[in-house]
Amino acid sequence: MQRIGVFVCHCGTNIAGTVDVKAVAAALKNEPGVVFSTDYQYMCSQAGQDMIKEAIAEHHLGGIVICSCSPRMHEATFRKTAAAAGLNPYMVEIANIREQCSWVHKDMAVGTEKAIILGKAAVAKVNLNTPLTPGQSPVTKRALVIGGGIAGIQTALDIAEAGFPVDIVETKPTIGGKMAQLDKTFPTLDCAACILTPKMVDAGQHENIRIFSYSEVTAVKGFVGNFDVTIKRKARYVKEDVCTGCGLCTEKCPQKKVPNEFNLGMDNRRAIYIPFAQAVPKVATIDPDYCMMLKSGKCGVCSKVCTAGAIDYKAKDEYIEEKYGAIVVATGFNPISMEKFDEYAYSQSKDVITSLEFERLTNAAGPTQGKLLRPSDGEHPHTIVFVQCVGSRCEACSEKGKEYCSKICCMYTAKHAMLTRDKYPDTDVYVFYIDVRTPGKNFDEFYRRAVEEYGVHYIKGMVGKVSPEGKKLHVQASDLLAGKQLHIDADLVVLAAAIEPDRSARPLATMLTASMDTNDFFTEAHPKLRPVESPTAGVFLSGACQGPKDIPETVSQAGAAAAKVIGLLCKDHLTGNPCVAHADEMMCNGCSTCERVCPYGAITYVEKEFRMPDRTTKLRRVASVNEAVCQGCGACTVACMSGAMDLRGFMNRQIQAEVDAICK
Amino acid sequence: MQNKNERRREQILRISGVNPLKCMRCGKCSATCPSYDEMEYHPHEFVYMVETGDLEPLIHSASIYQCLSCMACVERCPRGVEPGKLIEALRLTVIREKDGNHMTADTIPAVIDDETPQQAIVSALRKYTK
Amino acid sequence: MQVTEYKPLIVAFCCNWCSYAGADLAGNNRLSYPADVKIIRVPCSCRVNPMFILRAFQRGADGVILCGCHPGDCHYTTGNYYTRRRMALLFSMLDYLGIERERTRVEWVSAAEGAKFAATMNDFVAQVAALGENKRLEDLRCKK
Amino acid sequence: MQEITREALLSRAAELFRDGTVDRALGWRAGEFDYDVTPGVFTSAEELENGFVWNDFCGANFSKYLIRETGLTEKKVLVFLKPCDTYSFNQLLTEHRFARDKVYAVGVPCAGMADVKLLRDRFDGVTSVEGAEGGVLVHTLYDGDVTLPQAELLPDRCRNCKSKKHVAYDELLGSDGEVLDSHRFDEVEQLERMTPDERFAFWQNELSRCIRCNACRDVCPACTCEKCVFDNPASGAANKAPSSSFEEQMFHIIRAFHVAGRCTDCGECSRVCPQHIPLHLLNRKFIRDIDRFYGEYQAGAEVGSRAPIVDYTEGDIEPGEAVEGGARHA
Repeated sequence: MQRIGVFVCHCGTNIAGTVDVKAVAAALKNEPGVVFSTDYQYMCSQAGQDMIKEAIAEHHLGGIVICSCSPRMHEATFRKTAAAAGLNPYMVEIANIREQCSWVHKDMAVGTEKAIILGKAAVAKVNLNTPLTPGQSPVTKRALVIGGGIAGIQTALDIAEAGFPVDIVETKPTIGGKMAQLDKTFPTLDCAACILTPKMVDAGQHENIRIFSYSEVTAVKGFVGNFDVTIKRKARYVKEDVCTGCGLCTEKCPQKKVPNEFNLGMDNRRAIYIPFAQAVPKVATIDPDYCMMLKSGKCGVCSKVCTAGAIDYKAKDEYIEEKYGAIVVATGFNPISMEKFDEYAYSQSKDVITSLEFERLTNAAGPTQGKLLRPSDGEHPHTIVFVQCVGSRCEACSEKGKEYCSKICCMYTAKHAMLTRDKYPDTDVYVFYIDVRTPGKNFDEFYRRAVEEYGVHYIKGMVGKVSPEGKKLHVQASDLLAGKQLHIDADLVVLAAAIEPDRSARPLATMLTASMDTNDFFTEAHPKLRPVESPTAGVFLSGACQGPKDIPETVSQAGAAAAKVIGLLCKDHLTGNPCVAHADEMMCNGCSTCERVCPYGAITYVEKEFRMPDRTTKLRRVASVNEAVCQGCGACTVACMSGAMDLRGFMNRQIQAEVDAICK
Repeated sequence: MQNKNERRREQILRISGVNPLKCMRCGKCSATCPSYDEMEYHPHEFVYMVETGDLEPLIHSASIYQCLSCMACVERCPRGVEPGKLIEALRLTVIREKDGNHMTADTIPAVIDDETPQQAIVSALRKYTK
Repeated sequence: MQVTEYKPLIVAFCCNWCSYAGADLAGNNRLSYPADVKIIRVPCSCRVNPMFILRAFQRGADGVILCGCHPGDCHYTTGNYYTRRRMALLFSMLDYLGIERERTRVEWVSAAEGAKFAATMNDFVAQVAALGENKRLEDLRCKK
Repeated sequence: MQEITREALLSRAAELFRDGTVDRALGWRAGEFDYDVTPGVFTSAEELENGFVWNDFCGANFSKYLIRETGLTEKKVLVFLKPCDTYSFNQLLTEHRFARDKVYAVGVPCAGMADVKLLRDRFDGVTSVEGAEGGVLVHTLYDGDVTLPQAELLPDRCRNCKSKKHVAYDELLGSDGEVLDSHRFDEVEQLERMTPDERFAFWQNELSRCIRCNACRDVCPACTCEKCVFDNPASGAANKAPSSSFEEQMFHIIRAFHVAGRCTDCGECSRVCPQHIPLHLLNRKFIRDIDRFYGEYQAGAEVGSRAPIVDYTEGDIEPGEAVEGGARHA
């Protein structure tokens, strides 16, 4: 039993107007444990707080109950007051007799009676309170950014600029991501490379940034402030610190028939390659699937021509382990496969391409040096049909596509159509749309320009079928506004393929215990108020891994994620919330039920030896809560059958004591 | 009258199992339809008109017989609305109400010529044998 | 014999982040509801153990209502989804045992829904009052 | 009559003891009478030879005993599992209650196990029982010798057997069956169709007989807590003896809730209840609701499955909609 002090606040007339505060103080005086009870005009005032402090000292109080406004108003205030008087701040309970009593009841007798009951419940609870100390954990002042696209680069640069070391892990041989493959960017039409490559160079040269390209994260342990991450550095067979990026090897390599993934397989590269001219790091990589030296031991040309001596055929995958305080996920997106869309003949005709392939076809560094030529015969196309929403906005259970809107297609299609008409006025360009969605600064103006200034034919309707006929592609489509079925003989068909999260996201989410939605997009901690944080503390989200996004939105989210990371890394220690779950090991069955409902992955299991009552020892599997990760929701406490799991500050017995006090 | 129409609409939805509210009005059904030019009302219009309860024009239109029930619209619809099944349900409703079919199985061979697509022959036999 | 108006006893479990704040908002806007409702603050609706609900009935509560964030808006992301399943099953079981299901309710009340909180409480109190005293689950020894 | 003979089980067990795979076996042992067969631990082939029983009264489910026995030996524990026992076996593995590699599980086909209660209700002074062609031969003091078809002695859980298929074993003796379409929810639905007052009266009548002997809890393969909440003073629900009608209800509601999504519907609770309370009807209500609300789920059908009560979807039904036996969602 505690020595409890009760303090009833008048809050001017806010409480005293409908609650007889003196009667409340008098009634609570008789409750078990209460040794002191008083009332005062304004408890939260300096004088009121001083009174509380004096009472704590004078009456050796072990717990206090404040009958006042909502704990959401002043719980923190009174906890500080208690701490100043040497009382553990978690020995304070608030009875809400203002918002939930005096303000909602009119009758003095009724209000007073209810206030007394609420006070009794708080006294009953505080009797079972125990002093709680928040846990402290140190913060490793280094951040990890997973993914080196524009999202990852921007986040890394912002964190590095704030003075914290950052590592970028990128699976490809270079950073740059999808944006490096784009030609122009909407709505301003500046060239993607012109605005991206300076940032890539900045990232490559920044003293606080390390880039692990051609690498992947293979294991993550630990928790916010203290992650232990294993990074696999895939063997690139070229010494990164020796290679000068001169590119001689990539010209001399005799293996010329390797599909060039940077150009989406529309041309070929060598077995030793630098993905594109502005790659960072600008280092060659040997593709082990095609290199004859690695496959059969016969060749070695690159080694002979390399004056720097950077080639190392004996290189092995390396694993490095590093500690991080925060992790930013920026794994990005990919267009979905078009294989299942038979009606668009993507697999049948080379002249049916995706929008990303179209980007490469119009890019000066692309397979056609920027000339728009048909992939099948290299001729100039005169009639081009763009199809929107291919695989986006499909039925939920559809196997072909995705339920969501991919968000970026309307704008890039407008861009493609406009640029085509601008460069090749002799072309007819048709865009088939379901809706044109252009919310964004200068977005709708941009789309209207495509129609009004560039004469792109926007047709409300969908393409039903594309059939290759000779050199042409027969497009059968509907024009819903004209009520006609259209038949167009096109030279080129461009599909605005839906986008989906990168395939690496799902296993990564498992490693991070970060939650995902059914589409494999990472879930944010709160859809409106915490959009760049994962519910898993210390994991942040940047770019399209959280949902479809265009470049401006990605960059702003990247900056926001960086700000959150900086805020975290600025702290030397993290002070936890002491109201966290705790497992009584003697009662835990190790059944893993609590682990399944924990949204934060805070629960793990350990095998422990226990001395049993019969003096034998027994190895048992028991739950262990990571107090730095637990946020204190209590889902586990109800999932636990044996009652081994309890929540500090809201223990089973405390809540039951409140129930009893109210129902008495 | 209102009630009759509403009952009929419910019957059509029940027979077909189609929920027209799933339609996002993309028009891919009509883009796909091989009988588009013959039909007065087109697959997407069927969906919309059943949604709004505008059934009379559909029932009196020859379009319900011109649908080949090739089900290309069902296959291609990104929202799984299945317009073809809706048209079929409309036709069945009409048959039930009028207690008679557009034509009988016996009369089919007479109307077949070299131009008739095979799909139409098969589907006609299937439809008019009921 | 003195006839007093029957006053039901209602225990309301409110999650800290949405419903408790919603109740506070009802107070701020002076939206009244019967004093029969007594609120217990829990961090999340998923903290509410079926045992607490049964305990309340045992001790003579006439109705128990659980309030949490709207599904999808849980402060802890998923807490109320578990609440929803647990309570659907528990209430169905209580119904199966012949306990009036009008005595239990789950309501989603956001921090902005002060009016909904007050209206819900008014409605629930009236509903429970119409049933009369809870006799089926009460433990007579707990009676004063 | 059971498909496999006692001799077949014994000879296999003897082999396993001989080759050192196992050093103990969980098996059925004779009780006072032929029909009160009890679970036993045997530590040698000889012990088995002398004490092991296999007949139509071997209802006991051994899965739960594996938790203790696997901790007592370095070798494996031999266990005989009937099809319905294998579900409990898997459920315990899902909950990491024992190590799979410490068990040698022998699947045994089951033709249904007789209900002692039905036997006792039917005859006075049963002296012995033996398997006979086409059923069971009962010797009694007052009613003479009677041969009964086995079907007449089957308890509800066997009449409504949910599965003859073994979902886990190291070795199967005899043949495996199929998951069955049983009528096990008929009684639940019958109760659901009653008025609340009738249901209350029904359960009041049943549960008021409870003497809190804890037999249901002790036999239940899902009730394996190191310490039960009802025995733990810190839980606030500690309560060892019934002192009011409420506490019986509280105990049974909470027990059913704790095993919800984990109960494999093995029916042991009702088998052992000395007061003949149909406790399986509580568990089946939860199983039925889970199936109706969240899709079919059979606890223990596979190891590692996630029970619906610790899962969710965004579109789950609201507690307020789960009315009248989920009629709106039936």
